[in-house]
Amino acid sequence: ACGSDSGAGGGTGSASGGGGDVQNAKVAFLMPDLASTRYELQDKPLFEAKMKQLCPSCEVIYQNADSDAAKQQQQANSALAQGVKAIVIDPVDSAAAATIVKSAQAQQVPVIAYDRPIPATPADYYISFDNEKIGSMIAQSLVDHLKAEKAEGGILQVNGSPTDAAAGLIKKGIHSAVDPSGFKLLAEYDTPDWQPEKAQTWVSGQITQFKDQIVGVVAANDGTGGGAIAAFKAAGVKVPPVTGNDAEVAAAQRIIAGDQYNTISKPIKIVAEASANVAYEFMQGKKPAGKTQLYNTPSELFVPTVVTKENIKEVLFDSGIMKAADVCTGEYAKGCAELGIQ
Amino acid sequence: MATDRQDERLQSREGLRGALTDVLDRARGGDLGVIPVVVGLIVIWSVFQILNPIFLSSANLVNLTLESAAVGVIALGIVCVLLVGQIDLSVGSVSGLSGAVLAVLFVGQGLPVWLAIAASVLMGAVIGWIYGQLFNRFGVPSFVITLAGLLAFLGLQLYVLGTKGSINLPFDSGLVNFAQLDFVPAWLSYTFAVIAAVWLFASGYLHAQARRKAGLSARSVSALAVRSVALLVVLAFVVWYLGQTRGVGWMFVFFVALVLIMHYLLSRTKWGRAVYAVGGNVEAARRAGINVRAVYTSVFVLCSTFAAVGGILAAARLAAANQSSGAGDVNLNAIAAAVIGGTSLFGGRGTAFGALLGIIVIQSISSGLTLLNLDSSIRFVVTGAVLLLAVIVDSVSRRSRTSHGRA
Amino acid sequence: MATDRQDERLQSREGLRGALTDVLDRARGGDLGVIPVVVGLIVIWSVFQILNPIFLSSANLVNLTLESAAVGVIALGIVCVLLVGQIDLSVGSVSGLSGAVLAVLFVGQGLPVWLAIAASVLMGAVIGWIYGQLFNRFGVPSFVITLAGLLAFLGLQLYVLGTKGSINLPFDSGLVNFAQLDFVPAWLSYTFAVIAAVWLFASGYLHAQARRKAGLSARSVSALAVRSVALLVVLAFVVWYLGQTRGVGWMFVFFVALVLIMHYLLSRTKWGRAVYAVGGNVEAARRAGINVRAVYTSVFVLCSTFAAVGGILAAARLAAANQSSGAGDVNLNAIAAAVIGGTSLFGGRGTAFGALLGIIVIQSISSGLTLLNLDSSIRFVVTGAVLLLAVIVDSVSRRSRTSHGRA
Amino acid sequence: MSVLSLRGIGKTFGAVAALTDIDLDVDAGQVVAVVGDNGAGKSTLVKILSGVHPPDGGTITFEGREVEIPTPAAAHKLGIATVFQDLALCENLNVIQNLFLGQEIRPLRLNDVAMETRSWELLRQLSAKIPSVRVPVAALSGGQRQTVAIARSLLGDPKIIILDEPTAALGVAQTAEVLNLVERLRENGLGVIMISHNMADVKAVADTVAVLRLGRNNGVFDVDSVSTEDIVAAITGATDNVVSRRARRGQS
Amino acid sequence: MSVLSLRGIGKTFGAVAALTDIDLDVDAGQVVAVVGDNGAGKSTLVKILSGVHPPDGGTITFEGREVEIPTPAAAHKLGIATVFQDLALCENLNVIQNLFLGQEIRPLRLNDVAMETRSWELLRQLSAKIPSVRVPVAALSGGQRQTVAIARSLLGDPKIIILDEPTAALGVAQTAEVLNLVERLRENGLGVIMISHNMADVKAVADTVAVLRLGRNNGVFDVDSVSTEDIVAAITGATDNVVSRRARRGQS
Ligand SMILES: Nc1ncnc2c1ncn2[C@@H]1O[C@H](COP(=O)(O)OP(=O)(O)OP(=O)(O)O)[C@@H](O)[C@H]1O
Ligand SMILES: Nc1ncnc2c1ncn2[C@@H]1O[C@H](COP(=O)(O)OP(=O)(O)OP(=O)(O)O)[C@@H](O)[C@H]1O
Ligand SMILES: [Mg+2]
Ligand SMILES: [Mg+2]
Repeated sequence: ACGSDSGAGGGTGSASGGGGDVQNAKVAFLMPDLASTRYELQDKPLFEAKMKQLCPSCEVIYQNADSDAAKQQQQANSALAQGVKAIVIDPVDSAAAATIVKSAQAQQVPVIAYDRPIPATPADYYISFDNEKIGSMIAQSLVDHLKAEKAEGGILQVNGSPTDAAAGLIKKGIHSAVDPSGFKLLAEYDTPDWQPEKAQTWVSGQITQFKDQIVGVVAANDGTGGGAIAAFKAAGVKVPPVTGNDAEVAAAQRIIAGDQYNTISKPIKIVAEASANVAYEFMQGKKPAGKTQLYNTPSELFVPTVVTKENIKEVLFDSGIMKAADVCTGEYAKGCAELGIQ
Repeated sequence: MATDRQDERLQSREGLRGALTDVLDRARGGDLGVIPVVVGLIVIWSVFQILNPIFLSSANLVNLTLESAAVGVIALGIVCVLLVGQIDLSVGSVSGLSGAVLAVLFVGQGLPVWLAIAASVLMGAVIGWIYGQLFNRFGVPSFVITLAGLLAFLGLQLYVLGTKGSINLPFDSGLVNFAQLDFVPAWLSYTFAVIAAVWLFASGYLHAQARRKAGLSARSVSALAVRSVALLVVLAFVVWYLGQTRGVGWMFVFFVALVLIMHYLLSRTKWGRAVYAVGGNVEAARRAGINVRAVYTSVFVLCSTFAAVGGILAAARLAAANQSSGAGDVNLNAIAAAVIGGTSLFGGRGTAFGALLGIIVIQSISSGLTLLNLDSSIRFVVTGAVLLLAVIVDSVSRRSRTSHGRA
Repeated sequence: MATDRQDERLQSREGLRGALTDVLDRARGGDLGVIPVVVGLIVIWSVFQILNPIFLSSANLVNLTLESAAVGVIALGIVCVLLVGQIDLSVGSVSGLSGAVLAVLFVGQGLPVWLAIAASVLMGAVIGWIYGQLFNRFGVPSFVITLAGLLAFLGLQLYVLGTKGSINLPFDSGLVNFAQLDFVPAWLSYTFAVIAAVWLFASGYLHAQARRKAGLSARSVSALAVRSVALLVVLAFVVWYLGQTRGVGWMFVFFVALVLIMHYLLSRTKWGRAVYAVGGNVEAARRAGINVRAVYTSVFVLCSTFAAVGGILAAARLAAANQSSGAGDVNLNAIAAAVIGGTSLFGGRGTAFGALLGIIVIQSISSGLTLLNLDSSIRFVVTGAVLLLAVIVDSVSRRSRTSHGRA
Repeated sequence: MSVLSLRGIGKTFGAVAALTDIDLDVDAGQVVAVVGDNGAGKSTLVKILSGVHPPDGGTITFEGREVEIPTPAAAHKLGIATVFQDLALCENLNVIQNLFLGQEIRPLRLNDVAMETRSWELLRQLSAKIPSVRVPVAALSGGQRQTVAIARSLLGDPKIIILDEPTAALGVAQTAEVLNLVERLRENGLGVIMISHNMADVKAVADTVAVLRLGRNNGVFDVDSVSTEDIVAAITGATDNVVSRRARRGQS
Repeated sequence: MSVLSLRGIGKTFGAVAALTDIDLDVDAGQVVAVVGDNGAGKSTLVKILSGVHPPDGGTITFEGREVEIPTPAAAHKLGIATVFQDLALCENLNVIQNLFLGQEIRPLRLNDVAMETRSWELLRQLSAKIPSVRVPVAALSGGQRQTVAIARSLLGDPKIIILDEPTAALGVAQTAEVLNLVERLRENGLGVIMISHNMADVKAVADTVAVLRLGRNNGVFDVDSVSTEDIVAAITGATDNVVSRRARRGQS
């Protein structure tokens, strides 16, 4: 374990305390959790790449708060102690992040709210697609599909972690689509820690309870969706349409195999690069104006795309977000071939 | 009179009736073994059945058995470490890591499944061995070692899953089938039940014979027969009832087999004795010439190995390995199962069967609440309350044990 | 010769040199008190400082002190329960609930802040009292009681926060200021340092006088003077260095004050003796006429109360109470801080200062790694490794203690 | 009139009847030796008197009133001080802390100096060979621990002192001191119950000898009018026993 | 030639020098009594011989070879069996499990019947009054436990048996049996080191008496040519001591 120590040190490139000009400036990129893989796998590298391109000598300080608002506060403070010129933050808790904005602004460091807004204390900029919208989009897509199929019965709803603010937003969004849909909401569940195993256990129980009444499952992310699918498989019954969110590779595979109905692909590349641009402008001392105004903050919003079997090829593969080589392995090769994904 | 029955202060206990008095007497003295846990379980089951009649349906109980297996196996390892008075906080991470390694080797690298399993299990064993070395060499409290392990192996799990984050195991692979769809055929289940009962009788009978020959008191044949028939009836009923829907899952059989093996190892081998001795009084064990370090190492190795096996089962059941596998309450559930099953956190007291009973209590609570569709806030509260209730039954008996001088 | 120095097997130890030999001798015997933890801390600090020169900057250390306070207070409570050989797994939930209650009463209901604080703290005390009753009445293991509490109070926290999920505390309230912006003026800090040093000398001197009068051996005046001057220098340096940026936060002073009070209670009162006795041998304590149940209850009450206070501090520092307050690793960090600070999980050994040192170790690791911009996977691994390293230093000394017959 | 008298005390552990129908009387200023074979139930009797175990049946009369002794604290309050066979010391506490456990001087600001002074006094009086009173009891030898336990029972102001094999681990000098101490206690009008396997000690200090055998009373003797052989016979239940055989062999 | 001989053994605990420069010799078929005041270092010596503590200095010669005894397992292997003063039993295990701890019959499928039979044999031989061997040791009386510890040392095939106050908690009959046992062991050619505070027992079975005082050798006596008074004087370091004063008072 000690070996990794030196490797870790190398990554930092221990720069001197406060770089004065934009040349050697630092920028903090603070992400909220590990429950979704996107922050580490997409947002961070994309933001870093764009930043490198804009300002080769600048340093990005990346931190992940692992769903802990207090830890995020600590990370922000430590970034400030390191003399960052701007903070890009995806808050764990939109309300609690107000403190971070306050103390950053008190030290003349601009804060860019990323992905989730900070309503209580206006940040300097807000770039996002919003989670509530995501929830309503995946649910609506499922409902539309069920209506088209003339399905009769009810829907299960698998929410995210009860202690996660983002999950709360998704949940709200899902309700906004499911409640007026005409399909009965059989039961819903807040999955502790977003754990797929928990979702599987719960769905298994509902299968014994409602048997074939279940015509669809709205799951708040791909992991819990996968758990729901495994529950149906394990019960030896037909898998109804199940939603997801995050467009993980595993979810893409399930969609290709026909196990999962949809997921949602967020234009993370666009968002990450946009935020890098904005951050760079702030670091240069400019004050970029937003496309719109939300929560008293200059804002820019982007729209995600729901991915189903119909459009998976163009959304995920033709656009280059995923490579066929990663997804079309083993048993999924056949499905890929059918959809024309190479 | 039998050699061990000569003290005149002993009340005499002969035959079937003697065996019964004995049990009653032990109960009065608070030495009830697993009975209180079973009573607690019955209470929970009745309550949930009243609240939702699906709870005790065959289908739900089949789910219950399958869902118990993974964490149950982990709890079995926890029982071992608790028996020597140590703890392992990292079983969750190790199980998650093991699932991840399995998925990467099997799906990612395309290795044969048995090789991937072997590698995961071996990794678990190596982790345990490292714990043992750190513990023996430096005397770092196992709480801290395994807390460090919890963090380190969680990190490793994320690292191994790498860019994918989540890896599907193919639904048609044998491993996933084993965890999801493979059930023991009815005839074989009944055969198992009969074998178990016959074996219980035969071994009991031979043992009693040997004791009589040596001039010691022994269980009467009738008592033995009653016991075996009771077992047969219970097992046959379970098999029949579960057979109403899908039957007994192989994964559950695997778990029960592990419990039986561990029970044998703990109660019938020199190693098992050493484990209890170290947990009871490590200095006395050392002075008796027991290689205390080897015992600690073996126990840590077992625990991590079981954690790895549990991780494989969990991944197989989910048909996926992902970043949050093994996170959350796997640790607490595994430790709680062991404790509820009567294993002492201070070492020296507990059984392998405790893990089985404990995990069934925990899964019953979780499954019962699943069927009730409560708000998550209420669900947490109720889970806590039910857990407490289940254990109070057990503890009231222990209170009487203390008042009878068996602290 | 002094009454307590007459045995001819004792080497003689007089004056300053005697005190020094004594320390060296205790070190050889493995009885080092907190020294190894301090050494571990120095190692960690040096490494992080080399890796990132900002680590030991005044600004970062100020952050460190403020971030230590909330979990540190919780760890202080944990030390108490560990001392009697029990555990409290629910401190995280209780702290989260307390923060939520505070926020709802203060912001939601508009009560005065002191009333909201009082209500939260009282709620903590009541929770502890309930734990104590359950433990004493039914003898349920505290692990299970507090596991049930963990779940139940997490549920209650979610319930209290209701649909909002997160409540901001106003930034201009005294409470938030106290946690974020209130620093002790420089002159007052120095005054504190001087008072501490003088008090250390005076109390030591009076004690030595009393001992001499009673014919017992006592520390020489020079040894006492050296000790106080050392303390003065250290404190003054700390104050000066932190004063380079924002200074010493009142919240940290509050935490240190609690540590000092607990140290007094544990080491200088009858109640403290009873706590150690119960942890060392509960049956012996009972036979000595100690009201063991009252001790357990008091300790659970203290622990939950401290958890509630810690929750209030955490909410104040974050200026918000939300669903995930107290979740995550608050429990583990608090327990780990106590254990790293030398508190035994088996009871009877540990000090209040251990909580202070332990939490500083943990926060240093966390803060140091925050400065190192690592992938989360690597960060977890490194956290585990550093934690282990820090404790190995301590444990190596304990190993020598065992080999010297003081297990 | 007796300070303490027991009638019909019984105690069962699981299948073992440890005590059946025990009677015993102790007067003020009287030393009662309780003797018996291993496992005869002597310590169980002591534990009942000191509130450690509740009896299954029977009555305890203390100073004329019938009392219950549900907890050790209740026994302390009545004025019954006990030295247990297993000593019941806290190994993690040092000698002073153990001595004053539960009866510290100045509860809210412990008076260490006074306690240390008093500790040395007590230990000196028992000729204890303890190099330092500031070491944890875990670091003491068996005899040193026993001395600590005995010293502890002398603190406070007991009316009855129960000594369960107080000299088992003591050296010759310490044993002699304890016997002296027992005599002093008797002179001060305390009731003493002393359990011992050493007939010489019993004959030296006891006034009456109560014999327990397999959990039952097996006779109460006046010490001056009974020979060691008779006591041994009552203990073992036979006049021809291993002790007498050894004695005969030793003589021949 | 002596089976076991120690030269210059020393051991320090913190500031206390528990043993300084100890010499001791034990022959086959010889019973060496080690006596001394409380805290004289007897048990420390025993622990060094049985591998519990490493000595700080000095040499141990066993059967002519200089040996190190770093662990109790090493002592067992050499053939040194020990009954510790604190007994070192596992309270959670029952009597049989304790007796056979570390030397179980049939390691992979324990032979309970054989072990139970042998346990009853051993206990009977020591006249133990134990109602059942299937109860945890925690439920035994002090003397019953000591009997278990003694019985344990007789398992296996030791060359030297070390008994640290083996009769402290035993009843009169059990004490006599243990003394008989020691004599049988001597006849079988084993070396026996017996620690005791009971001069009568020492005089009865020992061949030589080694006195320790405050951690140092204070004379080795042949048991036939030394009086009890002389031994006591060597132990306490004075001819006029509390023991002799009590004895005089008893006579007068
Ligand atoms: N807590 C207990 N649980 C079960 N049995 C017990 C318990 N305490 C004592 N016994 C049993 O009661 C009987 C009497 O024990 P007790 O300790 O009173 O004997 P004793 O007369 O003090 O013997 P000794 O001389 O060996 O100290 C023994 O057979 C013992 O096994
Ligand atoms: N583990 C230890 N740590 C510190 N000091 C110890 C330790 N063990 C023994 N001592 C000290 O060493 C000295 C000798 O102790 P030891 O147990 O050898 O005495 P002993 O001769 O067996 O006495 P007794 O007759 O009371 O059993 C005592 O003063 C004791 O305090
Ligand atoms: Mg006794
Ligand atoms: Mg000794």
